[in-house]
Amino acid sequence: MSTDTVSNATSTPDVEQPWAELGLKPDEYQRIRDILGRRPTSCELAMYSVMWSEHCSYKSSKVHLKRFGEIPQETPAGKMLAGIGENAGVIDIGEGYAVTFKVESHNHPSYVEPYQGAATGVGGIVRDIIAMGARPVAVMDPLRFGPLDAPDTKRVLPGIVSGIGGYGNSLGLPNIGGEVVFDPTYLGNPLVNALCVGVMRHEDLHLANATGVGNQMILYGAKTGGDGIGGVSVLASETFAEGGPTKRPAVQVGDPFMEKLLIECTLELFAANVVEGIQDLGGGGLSCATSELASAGDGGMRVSLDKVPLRDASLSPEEILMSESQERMMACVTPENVEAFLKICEKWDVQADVIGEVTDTGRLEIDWHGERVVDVLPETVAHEGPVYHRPYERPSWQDELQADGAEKLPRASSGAELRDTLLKLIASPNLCDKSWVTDQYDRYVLGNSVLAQPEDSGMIRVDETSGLGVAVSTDCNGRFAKLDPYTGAKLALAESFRNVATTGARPVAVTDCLNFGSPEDPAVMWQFTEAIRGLVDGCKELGIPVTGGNVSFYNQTGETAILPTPVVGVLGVIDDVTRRTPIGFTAEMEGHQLYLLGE
Amino acid sequence: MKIGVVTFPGSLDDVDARRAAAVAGAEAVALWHGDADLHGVDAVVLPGGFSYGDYLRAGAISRFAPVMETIIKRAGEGMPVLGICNGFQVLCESHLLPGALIKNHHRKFVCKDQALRIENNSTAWTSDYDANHEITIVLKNQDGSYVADEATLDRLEGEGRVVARYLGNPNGSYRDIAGITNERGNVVGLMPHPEHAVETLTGPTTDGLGFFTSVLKAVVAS
Amino acid sequence: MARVVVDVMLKPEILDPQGKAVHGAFGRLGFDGVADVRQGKRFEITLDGEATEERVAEIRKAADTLLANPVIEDYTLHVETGQ
Amino acid sequence: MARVVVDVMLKPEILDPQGKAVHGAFGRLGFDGVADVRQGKRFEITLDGEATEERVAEIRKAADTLLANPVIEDYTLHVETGQ
Ligand SMILES: Nc1ncnc2c1ncn2[C@@H]1O[C@H](COP(=O)(O)OP(=O)(O)O)[C@@H](O)[C@H]1O
Repeated sequence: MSTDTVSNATSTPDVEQPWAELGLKPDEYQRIRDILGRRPTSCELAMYSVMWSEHCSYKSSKVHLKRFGEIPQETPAGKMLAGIGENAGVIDIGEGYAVTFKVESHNHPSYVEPYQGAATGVGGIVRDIIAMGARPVAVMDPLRFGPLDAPDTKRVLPGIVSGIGGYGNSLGLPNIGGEVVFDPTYLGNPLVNALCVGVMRHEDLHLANATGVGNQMILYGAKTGGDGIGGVSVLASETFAEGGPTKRPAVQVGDPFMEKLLIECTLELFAANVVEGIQDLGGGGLSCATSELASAGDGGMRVSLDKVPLRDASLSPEEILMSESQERMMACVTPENVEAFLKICEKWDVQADVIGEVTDTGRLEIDWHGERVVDVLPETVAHEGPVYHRPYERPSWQDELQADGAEKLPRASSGAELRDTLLKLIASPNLCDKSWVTDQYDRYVLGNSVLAQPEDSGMIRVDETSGLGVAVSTDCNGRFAKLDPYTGAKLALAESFRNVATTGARPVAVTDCLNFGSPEDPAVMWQFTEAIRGLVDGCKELGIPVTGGNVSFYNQTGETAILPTPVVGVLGVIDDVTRRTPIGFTAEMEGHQLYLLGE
Repeated sequence: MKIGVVTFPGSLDDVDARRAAAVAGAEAVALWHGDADLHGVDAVVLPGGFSYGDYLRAGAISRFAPVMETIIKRAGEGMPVLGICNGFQVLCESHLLPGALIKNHHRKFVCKDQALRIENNSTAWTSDYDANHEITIVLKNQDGSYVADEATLDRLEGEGRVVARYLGNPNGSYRDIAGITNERGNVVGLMPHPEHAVETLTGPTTDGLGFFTSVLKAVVAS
Repeated sequence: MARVVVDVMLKPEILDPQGKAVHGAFGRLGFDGVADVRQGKRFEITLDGEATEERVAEIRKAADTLLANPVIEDYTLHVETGQ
Repeated sequence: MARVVVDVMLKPEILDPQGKAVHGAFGRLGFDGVADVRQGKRFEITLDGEATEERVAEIRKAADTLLANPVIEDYTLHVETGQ
């Protein structure tokens, strides 16, 4: 197949393009044509289709997420140094330190291939944190599964738990908390949410942008393979006929060793002050990194795609743009610093290649062996995707559901019945001891885990001298959220807030992972908007902002959506971790008095 | 008194080992796998982690690092060397210690507070413990099961070279072995992590500190 | 007693971090001229009796469902003869 | 391009937890008549050129020092012909 260049696209306006196969709607394809004033090249089509997907563009949720902006953008501890829109939110915690934290989902990949799906979920969130300039210091993993005794849970759960452990343990990040919850609605759609916390000095904060004409764009980390580009392969389908099909794996395999090198290498690059802007490559791969870095910058960007080191030489330029190969980062570096940059990468055995530079054209221009295959305004790819106002409506069954109150259930009427009920409760998978999961996670590495399982919040010491630390908890009760998404979201927030507060830390900021069914279902969309309304109101009442998060839609099996699951993570600050309050009743507490607070 | 801690690509508990050395009163020195120079240290710790991802066999690739050549030579001359977890695996792969470490018998990573009995308190790293001292420190690993042939195991037992034994075998190690030493008692390999039990705030106990205070005395005495 | 061997390898298009690490070590140790290394698993299955056709078919079924993960791995199976 | 295959297995006297687990799973899934399962590693090494005698000797050296740990493992090596 000959390369579909920009001039070719201009001279062949009527070529049929596989936009529908790439998930674009007719009006979206027309909009791309309007933006460009011509048909897109196949590379441009690939970029737009990926960046305008639900996952990258938040097209169904954008209008609602905006409401988080109504919450005052101050935390009780101080300024927010970066908020929604950056790779992760950053909060000033005093003494010159800042923390960044974020939770993200990797639900669908974890169903297809539990071990690798969960592992690469951890990998992705950790790269978000390092891209901010922070050292990752802890991870957490809110999980949801179908019934414990269902056959598919036996396939899914062990893989997911060992994937999270396998990746996090190999990175040397303590796992300081999470959730393990079972409900039938998650049977065909488990939830794997991963949270990472990072710490940095204020001056180390790095934002994702490419500025400064002549600055060099360096791609570093793993080589690019055909990972996760399933649908885009239609663009290269003619290559298949010629050279025999090179299969494009839908599943990505994580390489935690590579990621550990990437962490240490990146932190050394920051410390050496040789990076201007930086971005991790996650969903959307190079399409996302190039268009987002360029549109956040003040100029344009030119990239030679043939300079991208490949694991599979048969990849087409469209596929290289789409590849979601893990463990890659992209940095903007001044020409003087390129040599020092490459040297640090070499020390860590990390491949690094200059693949482009910042220009003054304001355009994102991508070449393939000297021919121009992309020429677009980067904002149109990164930020001007479609925005949907999806219909939403309180479902007709909501009243009936709410009327079915717990007070109608039979009560235990004897001591023996009460005993049975209690035993049933504490033996239930949702309430029982979770050490069968958490013992597979390293909670000690880095030597700063002040609280981890079975505590209500994890707590990490940030400064060994002053004792400054942070506490984080994640919570959500999906059954509450189904009964009343507004109150359910508030309850998730309140529970997480309480869990942090009871350790002695002061809650200061929120991250959230909104796991819902299909946004095309008005009932689900209603749950979603209600949950956001609940979070916004709750945050206003508590005086803490939402600093970032993630939306995961289409979590459903056939027509059955999962329980609405707005997982809330709250972060708190504690001046002196030696004054933390652990849970439980230990021998040294003998003689202490017990109080019940609240109504 | 300087204790060097080697960082291999994929080392994870190197910072913790340095912290533990400092808590014990030593000066901790970071050593780099690619640098054969030991920078004047008096003892070396090979820390825990997943060097080179443990993708081939735990410790198999690290043992070829330039720094290991010097360490092997100096260990032969009597310098104290402690390999913790992945470090123990590197020592076995380097043939500084006999036997090998294979996957836990339950095949899972395990992280728990583990009780041990110190069986040899005459090594460079265990002299601060009493004979048969029972301690609880952190165990966390994937490939922690110590194996060797019967003759080797008999020899280790006969020569008193089993340094520590598990109380309740967590991983299928032959004869409950948690740690061993070489003939001379200067090289010790230990699967559990003493460096994670040096302060009560972040560890289960402070029982691990003895390894680091022991070596201070050993170095001063020599 | 017969032996059936099942060799399981990651599909060629899937990243093989283990093979990559070994390949890297080859380079550092001075073993040159190696274009690629892939690391997989080998199962040696000893049967109680003969490797009849049905028995081998059974093992093949086990390879499909248990020994290999068809999402990311391929396998080959052969009966080992004469040792 | 030639391919050298190195198969590494734990020595028979060393307990093989993975093989044992697979054996157990065979039983639970109703695959009977399996006497033993051992799990090892398979390395497929692709050479840049021909598998000359010296090149294969080099790989053998790599197998001795790197790919297998002689304390617990044995290996076999063969050059794969005609694919
Ligand atoms: N998937 C997980 N990963 C890490 N820690 C977890 C996970 N699930 C539960 N935990 C931890 O185990 C402990 C008990 O969990 P759980 O029973 O859910 O507590 P609670 O009901 O008090 O929230 C908590 O410390 C929690 O953080």
